[in-house]
Amino acid sequence: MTDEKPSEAEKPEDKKAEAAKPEAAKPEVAKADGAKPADAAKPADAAKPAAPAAAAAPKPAAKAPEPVIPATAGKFEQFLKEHGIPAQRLPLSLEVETIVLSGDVLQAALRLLRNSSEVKLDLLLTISGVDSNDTYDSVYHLWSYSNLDELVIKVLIKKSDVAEGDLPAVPSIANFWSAANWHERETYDLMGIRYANHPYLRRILNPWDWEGYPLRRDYKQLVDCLNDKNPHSMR
Amino acid sequence: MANLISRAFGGLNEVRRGLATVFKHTFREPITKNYPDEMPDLAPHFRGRLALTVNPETGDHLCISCKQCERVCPDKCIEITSHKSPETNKLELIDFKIDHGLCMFCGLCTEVCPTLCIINTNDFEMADYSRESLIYDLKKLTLSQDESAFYFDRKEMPLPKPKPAKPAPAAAGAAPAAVAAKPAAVPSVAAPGADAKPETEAPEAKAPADSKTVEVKKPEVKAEVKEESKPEAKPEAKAETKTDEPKADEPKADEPKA
Amino acid sequence: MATEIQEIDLKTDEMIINMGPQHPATHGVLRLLLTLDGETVKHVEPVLGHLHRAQEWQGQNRTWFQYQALIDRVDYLSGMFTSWAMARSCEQIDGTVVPPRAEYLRVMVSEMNRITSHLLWLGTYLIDLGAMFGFPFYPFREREKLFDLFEEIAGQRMMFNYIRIGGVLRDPKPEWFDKLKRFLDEFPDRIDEYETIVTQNPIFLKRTKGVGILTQAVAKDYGVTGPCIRSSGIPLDLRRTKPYSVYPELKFDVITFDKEGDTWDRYMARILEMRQSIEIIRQCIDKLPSGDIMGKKQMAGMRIKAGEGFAAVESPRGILGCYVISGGGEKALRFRWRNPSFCNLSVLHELLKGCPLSDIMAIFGSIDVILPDVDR
Amino acid sequence: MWLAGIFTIVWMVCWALGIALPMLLTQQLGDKAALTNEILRAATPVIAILVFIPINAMFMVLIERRALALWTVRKGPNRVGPDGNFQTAADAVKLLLKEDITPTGADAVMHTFAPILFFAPSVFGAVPLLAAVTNNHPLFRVLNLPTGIFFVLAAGALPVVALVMAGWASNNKYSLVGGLRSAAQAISYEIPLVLSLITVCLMAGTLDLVKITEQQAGGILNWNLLGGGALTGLNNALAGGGAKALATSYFMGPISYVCAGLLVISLIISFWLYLTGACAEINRIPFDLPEAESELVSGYNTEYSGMKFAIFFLAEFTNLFIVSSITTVMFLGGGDNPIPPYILNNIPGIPQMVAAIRDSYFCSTLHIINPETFFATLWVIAKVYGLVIFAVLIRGTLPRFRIDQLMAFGWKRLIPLSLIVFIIVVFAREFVICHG
Repeated sequence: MTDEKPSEAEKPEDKKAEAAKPEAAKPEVAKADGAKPADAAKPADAAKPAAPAAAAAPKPAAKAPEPVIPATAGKFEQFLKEHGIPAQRLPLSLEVETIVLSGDVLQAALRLLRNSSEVKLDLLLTISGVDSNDTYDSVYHLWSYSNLDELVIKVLIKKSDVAEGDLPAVPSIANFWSAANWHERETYDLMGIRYANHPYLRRILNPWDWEGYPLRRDYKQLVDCLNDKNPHSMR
Repeated sequence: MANLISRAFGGLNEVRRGLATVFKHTFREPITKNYPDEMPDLAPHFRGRLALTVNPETGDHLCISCKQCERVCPDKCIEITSHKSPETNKLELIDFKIDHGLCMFCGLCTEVCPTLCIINTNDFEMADYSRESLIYDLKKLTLSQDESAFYFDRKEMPLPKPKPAKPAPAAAGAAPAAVAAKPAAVPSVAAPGADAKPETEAPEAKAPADSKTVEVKKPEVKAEVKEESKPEAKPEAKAETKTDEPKADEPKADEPKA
Repeated sequence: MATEIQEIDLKTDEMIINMGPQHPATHGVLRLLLTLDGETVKHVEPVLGHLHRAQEWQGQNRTWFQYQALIDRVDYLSGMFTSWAMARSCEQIDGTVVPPRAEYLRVMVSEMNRITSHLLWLGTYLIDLGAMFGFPFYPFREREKLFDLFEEIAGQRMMFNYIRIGGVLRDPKPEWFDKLKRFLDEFPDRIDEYETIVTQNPIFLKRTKGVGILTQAVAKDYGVTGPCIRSSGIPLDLRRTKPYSVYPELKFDVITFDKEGDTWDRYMARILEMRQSIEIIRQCIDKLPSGDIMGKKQMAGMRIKAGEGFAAVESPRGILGCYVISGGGEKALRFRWRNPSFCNLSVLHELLKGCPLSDIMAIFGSIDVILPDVDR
Repeated sequence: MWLAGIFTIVWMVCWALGIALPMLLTQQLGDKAALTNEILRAATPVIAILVFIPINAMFMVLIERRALALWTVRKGPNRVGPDGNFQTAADAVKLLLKEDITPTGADAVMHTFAPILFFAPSVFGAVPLLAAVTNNHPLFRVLNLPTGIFFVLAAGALPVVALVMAGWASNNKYSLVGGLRSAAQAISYEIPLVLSLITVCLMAGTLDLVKITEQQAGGILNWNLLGGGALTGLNNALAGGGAKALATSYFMGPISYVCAGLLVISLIISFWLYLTGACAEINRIPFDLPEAESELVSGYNTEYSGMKFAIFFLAEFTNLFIVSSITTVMFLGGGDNPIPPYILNNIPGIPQMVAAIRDSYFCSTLHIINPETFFATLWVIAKVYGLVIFAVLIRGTLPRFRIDQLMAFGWKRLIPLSLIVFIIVVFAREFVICHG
């Protein structure tokens, strides 16, 4: 029943991942170097890696001081840039590469990452909406069925851009990636991010007549059972 | 055709093997217990009804009303009322309410308690007719002296010093550390449910009181068990005989530690 | 109506049946909106949310220490894995070093939990297939034995709250390992008994062989993980492909099938995983190092450094991920669960299209969906 | 073991209710006017059945639950009464006292009429069996029909209508699907059932249940299960007939031997066919699709509660009992004990025991027990409950078919097989002297 091949195939990769476990940024550097020669062919790209790194430089002090950022840009950022998709790499707080995309290139980028033969990020783990201080983020965690790559894609929508009484809009990828369907519905349900031209965008976890988006910071729940006395208690 | 016949016979054979395997169970002992008659043998760390212990040696209440459990409870089902006593300005416990209808028995309160006062007993039979009656107050929560001695022994918690008066945050971490500490291999054999059950039914209103009186004249735990078994209620007596074994070796078990 | 009268051939109507939320076989409270043509399923729409407990909201409003006690409820059949996913993501952010003994204990209890989860699946699945009087009690018998072991170390039988951020709660006594060994010795025979009754049973084969085939393309499209996709021939087992904890030091193989996975393959994959887990636990008992079991002090005001982390473990149902954003305070800024049941359930309408009514149970049961895990 | 204990209780009660009670009745009133006596004699079997069926169903439920508990390493019912033996009685009382709900929008008349129509056939269908299972007891001789098996089968075909009615009337889609399923299933499994029984009747050459039983008397080799009399010659030879007996029955030498073998095989097959078809007829696992619990909530009786449901429940178990007794009569030699007399009488002690019982108080003075019917009934009960427990074992093991697979199995496998067996028997019985 169990065929040995996969485990055999994984063996070297195991070692690498195992070695990579304790210190964070090393695999990224290795991968980036691995990707370098491909880039070196095109001098046009030579300038690009510097810019995001520079842009990234001030941020970590604000966000998370500990992790050290590799000077080189990430492999997937490079890859996207080669295909003419502007991607900006966030200073990573983990060994996972995090990329910020703008909404309009999201679909193209995901199509590319999923279908291209060199990076096959074909496992969409989850789509989560995050209510940051000044933005609504739609976060995509991409893994791969075939290799060990990970990628986190964030689409940030400034709260200032969202019109009053309107929902932050992100293009939906559910029409070419079925895994996204329910995740987008859930994010719409809980975080109130509207996924444009989603096939069937309606609340999935909450009842259809629920008001408000519970996971937002500004959501007022009817009874705050943590701060005032628990209403269900008979005390 | 031949294939068909062979398939049919193979299938019938498989069915026969299945039937035989099921039939084998005719000669196996039933694994279920008829529960109310025989109580399950619960693990010492089983997270059952919450209760407050008293110091096994000296019968004084262990709670110092530091309110850590009230703060940590995810359900907010604990409510402590206390006041600073004028003479010794220490916090003094007035009332201690736990809404067991709301508690989810996560045991976090027992982990943060600096004096090992609030514990999960092995009792799980709290069914009652109204939700109000599930709110246990200080009297219902406080265990009698020998009960707390039994649980201190069973959970292998270090016996508290006679004057437990340090709600220092340093002690906060002590609780899990103490519980996680490698225990002395003392297999506690007494069926806990069996004696936890009558204890709840026993009128605990007078438990702290008379335990104190007893403790005045007889400071030694082992003796006063015999003493108390007589005055207390009928169901208690049966329980005492069971609980004797762990208590009998309890002092010997503890002296090396302390 | 008028149009139907003009029809020459027999015009059949579609029947809409509302299966669940209260139905013997939709485990928990799933509601399936079935459109039937006779007994053939034309369309099915799962309606979720009957068990929604706002776990993510609670994660953002409880302290780390409090929320540890709550996450066992996310997937109540494999509480160890939910705790582990949260603990791993928090340790990623915090840079906590987990002592090796704790890691081994984690692997042991998680594999035990995998066995219990698969055992319950086995029993309920046979109930779904109609053998509801005899067989289902046998898996529960062994499950109870494991629960007794859990009760000794964790304090409760299902809501363990055992794996903590930075380690495990309690160090089991030596007798506990003896009991576990005794169980591991007798358990393979029990599995053999199950297989004697079920695996080659002609009726069982009829019900499961070639039913609900999950092709690799569909599985990848819907992000299916766990035994379902392993039985479809994709060797995605986090314990091997992205090894975490001490799994690299343990010897076991990813269980995959060459052909496209049908219901019987999913059944077989779980049976084999149970056998595999036994071996893993045995190895752990042998290799178990001594030492500390808690790398981070458990206290009410526990804090996690600022940052965000995503950690995943291979739960009995697939990749169980936990995406945490910490602001450095006592509470998380954002908790996000990636639940395997949620993603596996989204493929259901593809599998059920055009199958008879009886197969709904065979297929829905075989992807092993836990409703609290779906609705959170 | 307690199973044996229960079993003896069951048998005693069956005996008391089924035979002794009406017999006492008639003998008390025997001195009255001949007219009443005749009327009562005619009425007693019906009384007997009406009293016997509910009690018996209760016992069967108890036995089923006990056996399932035993095989699932549980304790069975152990609260009500001594060792929980009154559990089912308590359940019956509870069911009778429960509120009788007719759902809104249901067809009240049909909804009420369905369980009655479901239960009635199992009562009057059982009537002609009485004479057969009690070895032609004087009380029940009245009921013996020359076409007994035919009547029983006709009665057994009726409940399908009731199931469809119940499914339709209770205004519930699950019930409707259940009812339709039951119709389709019962019709398609009626055929192999009847064909296998016809095979037996062909061997016996009669439709009379009592005759069929009497033919099979004298040891296991005479039973219809083993060749329907094809082995009678062998039996006689063993009994002392020697080679002459063999020669008489197997008159065509080797051909006859081959045919005898064929008959044995084909009748065993038709026995299995009958069991399968019967399982499907009375909706037991693995053929319980009409009330498939995991698919249709409870099938046709989803909306039933209280007394109506109790009647359904009762009728199901009664059907199981009747089917088992038909099997006993048609295949397992009715009240005949498997050990042939020429062996039995040589075992020391047995004849003395029989004699002792014959002279005992019960037989000689008050004529409750007359030996032949007594032992016959004992054997019948033993065989019938053995079959019932076997059905329970099957229920505890096998999963359920799918409806289309069920149909395919019925039409593509069972029916051709039963036809083949039938034809084989038709030709083979020409070369062997067998019953009828």
